[in-house]
Amino acid sequence: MNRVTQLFQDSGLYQLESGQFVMMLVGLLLIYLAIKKGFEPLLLLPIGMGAILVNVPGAGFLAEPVYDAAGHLAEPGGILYYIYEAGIATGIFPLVIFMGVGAMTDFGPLLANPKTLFLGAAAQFGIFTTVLGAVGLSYFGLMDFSLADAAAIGIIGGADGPTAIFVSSRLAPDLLGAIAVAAYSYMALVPMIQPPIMKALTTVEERRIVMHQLRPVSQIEKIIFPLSLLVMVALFLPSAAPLLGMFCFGNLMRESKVVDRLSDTTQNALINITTIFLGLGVGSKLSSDAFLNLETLGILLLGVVAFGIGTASGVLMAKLMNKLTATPINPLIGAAGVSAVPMAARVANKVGLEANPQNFLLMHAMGPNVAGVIGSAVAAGVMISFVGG
Amino acid sequence: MNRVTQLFQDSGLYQLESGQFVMMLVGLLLIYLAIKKGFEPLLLLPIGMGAILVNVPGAGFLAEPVYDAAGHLAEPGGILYYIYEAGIATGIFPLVIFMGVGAMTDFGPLLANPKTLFLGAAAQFGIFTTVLGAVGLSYFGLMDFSLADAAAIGIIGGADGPTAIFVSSRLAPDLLGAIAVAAYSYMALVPMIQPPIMKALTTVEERRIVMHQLRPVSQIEKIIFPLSLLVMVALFLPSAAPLLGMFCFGNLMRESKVVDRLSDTTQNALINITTIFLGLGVGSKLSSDAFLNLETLGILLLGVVAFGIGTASGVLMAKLMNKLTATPINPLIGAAGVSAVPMAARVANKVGLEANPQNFLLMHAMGPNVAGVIGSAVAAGVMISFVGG
Amino acid sequence: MNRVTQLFQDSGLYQLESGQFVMMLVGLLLIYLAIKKGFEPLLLLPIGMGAILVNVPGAGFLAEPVYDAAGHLAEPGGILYYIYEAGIATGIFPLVIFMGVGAMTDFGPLLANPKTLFLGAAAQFGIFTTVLGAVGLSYFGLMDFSLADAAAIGIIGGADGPTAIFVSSRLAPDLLGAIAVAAYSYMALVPMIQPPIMKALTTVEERRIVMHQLRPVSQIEKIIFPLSLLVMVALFLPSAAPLLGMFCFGNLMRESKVVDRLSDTTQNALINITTIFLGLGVGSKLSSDAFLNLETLGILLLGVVAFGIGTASGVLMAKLMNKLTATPINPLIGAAGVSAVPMAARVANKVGLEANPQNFLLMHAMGPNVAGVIGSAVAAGVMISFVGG
Amino acid sequence: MFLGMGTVFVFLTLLVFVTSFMSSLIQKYLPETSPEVLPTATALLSSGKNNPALLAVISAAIHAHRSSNRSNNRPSKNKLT
Amino acid sequence: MFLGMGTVFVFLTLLVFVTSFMSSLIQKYLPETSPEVLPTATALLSSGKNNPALLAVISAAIHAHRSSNRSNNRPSKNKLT
Amino acid sequence: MFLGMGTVFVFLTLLVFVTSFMSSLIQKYLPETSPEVLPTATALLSSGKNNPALLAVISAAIHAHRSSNRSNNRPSKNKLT
Ligand code: NA
Ligand code: NA
Ligand code: NA
Repeated sequence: MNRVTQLFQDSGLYQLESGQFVMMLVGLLLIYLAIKKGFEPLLLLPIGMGAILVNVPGAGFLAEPVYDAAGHLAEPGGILYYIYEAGIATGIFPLVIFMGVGAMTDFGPLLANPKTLFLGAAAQFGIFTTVLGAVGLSYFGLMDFSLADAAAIGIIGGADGPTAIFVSSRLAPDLLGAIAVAAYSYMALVPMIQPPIMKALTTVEERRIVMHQLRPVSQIEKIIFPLSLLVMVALFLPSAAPLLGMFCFGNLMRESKVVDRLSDTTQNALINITTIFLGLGVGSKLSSDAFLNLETLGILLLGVVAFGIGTASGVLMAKLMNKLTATPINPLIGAAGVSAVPMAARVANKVGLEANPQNFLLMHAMGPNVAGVIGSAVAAGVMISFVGG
Repeated sequence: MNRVTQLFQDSGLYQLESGQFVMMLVGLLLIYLAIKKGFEPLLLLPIGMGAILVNVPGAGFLAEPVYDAAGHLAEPGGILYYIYEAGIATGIFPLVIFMGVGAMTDFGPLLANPKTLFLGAAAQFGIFTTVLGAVGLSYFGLMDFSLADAAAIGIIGGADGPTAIFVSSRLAPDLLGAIAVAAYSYMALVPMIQPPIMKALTTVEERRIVMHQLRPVSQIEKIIFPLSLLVMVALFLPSAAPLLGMFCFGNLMRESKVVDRLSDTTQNALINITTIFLGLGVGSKLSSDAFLNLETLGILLLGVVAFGIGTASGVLMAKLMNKLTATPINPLIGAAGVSAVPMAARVANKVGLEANPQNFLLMHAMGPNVAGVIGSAVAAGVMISFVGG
Repeated sequence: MNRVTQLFQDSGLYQLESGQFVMMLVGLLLIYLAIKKGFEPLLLLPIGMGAILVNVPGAGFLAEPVYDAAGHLAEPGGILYYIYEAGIATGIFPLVIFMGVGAMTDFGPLLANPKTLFLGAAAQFGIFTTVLGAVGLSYFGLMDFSLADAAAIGIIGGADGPTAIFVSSRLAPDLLGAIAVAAYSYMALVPMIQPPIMKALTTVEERRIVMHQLRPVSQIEKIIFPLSLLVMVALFLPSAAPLLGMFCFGNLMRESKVVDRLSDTTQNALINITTIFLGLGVGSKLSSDAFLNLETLGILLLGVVAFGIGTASGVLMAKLMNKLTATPINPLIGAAGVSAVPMAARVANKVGLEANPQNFLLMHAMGPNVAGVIGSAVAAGVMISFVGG
Repeated sequence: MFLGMGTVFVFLTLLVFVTSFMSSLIQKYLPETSPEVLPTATALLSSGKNNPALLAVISAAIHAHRSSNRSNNRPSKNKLT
Repeated sequence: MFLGMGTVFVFLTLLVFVTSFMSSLIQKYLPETSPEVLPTATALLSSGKNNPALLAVISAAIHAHRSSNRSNNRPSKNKLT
Repeated sequence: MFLGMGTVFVFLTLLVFVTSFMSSLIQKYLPETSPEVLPTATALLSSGKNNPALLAVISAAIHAHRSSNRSNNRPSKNKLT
């Protein structure tokens, strides 16, 4: 009869704690949002699945391997343990994803109008305000975030998943799950968060501004650009070199046209495989102790504030540039500076079309959009240099 | 002159032991069966090659790496050592394959006729009988299998390669090579092993039974099914969660339709890469001491018995269900419950066509066929919970 | 204000040493050669990028991970550290590439004319002369190469990248960067290095020799060949078994036609992913201390000598065979014996067409070309057996 | 052994009930407007050549290619709007 | 925080200057004979089906396939000469 | 060094004999009914665009696709029977 007892004691029902049950519901919610609402499904579906698996009581998905005295494996670890330790704790997965994103990025619109880099810079204002906010919440005793935690939380405002995961894995591994979920959720919510802010800060005339057609950009420029960026990072901001170095490498593979087979694999098999395991690994940080607490609410709150401020800063910077220079800039494209590629650019295009159905802003918005990726990677480097150094 | 001596002493001829020579012949035999007879070539070709390589005397394919006092690599290990330790000892490769199989599985036929799950359950009877058989052989002193060994051997009857490898890696790593070879060989022999048993247990009238057309299954059902299965596993059988969790994840990627690029990579590049290394790693366990002994004969014998009993149980269960319910069930599809997807379903279809050339059973047999995959993963969880816990 | 100081002290400009600056220029030069001159871009572009990244001061691409007393990760390592240690120090990446090259190789032309294996053997003469040369330079105090260094340098003459990297990783890890750069650079320079030597050693009549059409080769021969080669390696030269074993495995996957999905993945996603990381890892060895010294000049010098001697030996062996046997052999195809597949075969074809515009030597040159791959892997095995054993 | 087999049966029996219940709920409350005509068997573990996934990708790609000839072989504009 | 934001601005401002300078140099000294008509946006992180990279590969492959029908489905001869 | 070069030569000479012997055995006892017309060179390590393997996969896929239009873009039924 004790076998039956053992089976029952091994069963999930017996071991399940309420926290685990709630986290499995959170996992199911993420999967629901991914499938039904189309919220960043490439990431939220694997993250949700990882959250469910890691909370199955007694399944040992995060079990550490046990070695005997001679150093041989006595008991293997759980698969999520291996995925997290090999790919996320080391920073390898976000860097490989960033290489893939580089191979998918066309800097043409940015090169045709390099001033849009200012918009990508302005939108990072949300990051730094959020850091202040997180520090402030702790100062007033409402939350308990260290400076490193605050820096990692701020990066949510960068609207760039791999950057947020990379920074969290270095500065605040315990918050990684919540930060990643917040980052991807808000990126999915860009079409809801941004338009009210964009409309509140612009007049309908401003939203109707037609921009000059972009000049053609040659292949040589597209090849020299990632190399220039890389050299500048090397000289002035080495702490951003891991992220931007891999990004420039991916982009150079793409634009050089001489390694198409490598570029194709980077954009397909490699980034897909890495995304699956990155998602599972991030989900494995969604344990009840790490997620079901006040700090997570704080992170979610600060995250949406960061998005809002980033959007506003981008729009306001575009309005300022419009005042200072002769070339007309539609301030809506400033909102695309938060990155969230290409969603934010599409949103700028859509809001622009509402004001002027003949005015396609998509290409113009791609400039600040990819500039925002560079901007948040630079901000990430600054954070790591200040806080982690 | 001592250089020539050294070269000769380094040469395989000088070092070759008869056991290694025999194992290289075993490797060549597996390759022959894979290429010429079409026996599960995706696995048996890499396994055969691994068997040859690991038995090259002095080549060091399984050499452990040597580290100096400071922990730096002094001498690298052999490639098969790294493959086995990283992918098989940890359980990662079979779990990734299972994710890929999940992404390739269509549960439509099962959902259209969920009662076929009983057939998938019945066919696991072979697994447990074989465990008893292995324990019995040891009890009578004919072989020397521990309870863990017996459990791992029984899983051969599950007709599912990754499950057998996963269980062996946890319960009986020394027998892994023989168990994997037996499992894949018998899966390849399904068209020879099953038909006589199926015909012996059924009348020609039973084999002619025409089944009702399957109802259409909606996408929502296909999405909810892996999630339901996952929740049930989490609640009732966490020890099956690694296998079935990865399987459900793969299937959810497939059916959700929102992450097609991940699903495609899982079904192609990722499962192919993993299969190559899984096969090599399994082959690396085919050393002469581990394979050339009486136990291997016992494993091969028990394996075919397991297949036979599983087939018979499936057919008999289908006959029983035919008695108890009004909906007609052709008992041939019960044989497909052993899994060996999709081979066993094709066999059921073929034997059915011999009795009635208008009666296509393929779709009906796919239900028990995929149910058999779930059934053996559940049985594997039970084994690990009882023996390994 | 000390924050600004810290940012400046963290910046590359402050930390940059002249050696790092020069190495970044070397990286840019490799990238230039890859993109603009088409020098083996699949390897030289990632190698160049790796060289730039590893020389970014303070970016920590090669940082070793730090573990706390309990064995948990306290500070993650750099991505190039992980790539190098996991893939190159272990020998895994070059072996996987070799498997991929095997899956891309058609031995048809070699099987139709097996005597071309002699040409592939003769061309390895460059390897061994170079070893002597390197030993000689050290003997006369001009350089400081150990015997192991000399052996690794010699392999440059094999004109085969993965072989050179594999041997270097075992025998002379410190020289790996310079050796790999030399090997790929000279492979790219084959169309410049070989023709003058080929013309100097042959008369125009010899270059006009028309060869007999190659006989058809059956699939069975193509399947048996890699297995025969493998058995011979196992019996006579186990130290060549890692390289040639993986090569034969890849070729068997290709020719068996029963595992096309594995063969396709090996030739595409798997070899591409491995190439990207192999290149980055090789580039990570291009630090200024390892590269900016006299030894590198010696390696570059010895490398070109090795190529020249290999080319000459191949041509002279072909002339000798022409004297000894009745079947006509165009001596130009002997130059293809250095390997550098398929570049050297194309060069033989091109030089042949200059002498006789109707004489297509390409297929005939593919025989010695792939024989050269086997030849240098055999030579690599000999080196490892003598020097490393 | 009987316990093991029993567990398998109990678990799969539960799964039968849960699945049937789930399906009946969905058919009742979330009927699909255009369901698939027939559940189709999938080519499990089949070799690559006529793999349905690959096929689907390729046919979609070819379709996209044909419908975007004027945009310089890149359907990106269509995609983003 | 101001320092952080300042660094981002200074760095991206520098990048604006470097990029503009680089572009003007290239447009002056290395003009392309046939530049692209318009910079096209890329479908970043889009799902696979009508991915431009895949499309490019496939259309190239189809093209190669059509132009090499006589060579037994293998364009290798063309390639190597 | 002579020993090293000697080993290479001896090994490859042995391989010549083994290969020739193997080929003659096969041509005598296992003649193929329809051998390939000519051994074709493979595009070793060539860049992806017109890679023969990719091409083969794609042309097979396209072929399969065309011959299975009626089965809802999925050739699975053909496959399994
Ligand atoms: Na951003
Ligand atoms: Na089964
Ligand atoms: Na060679």
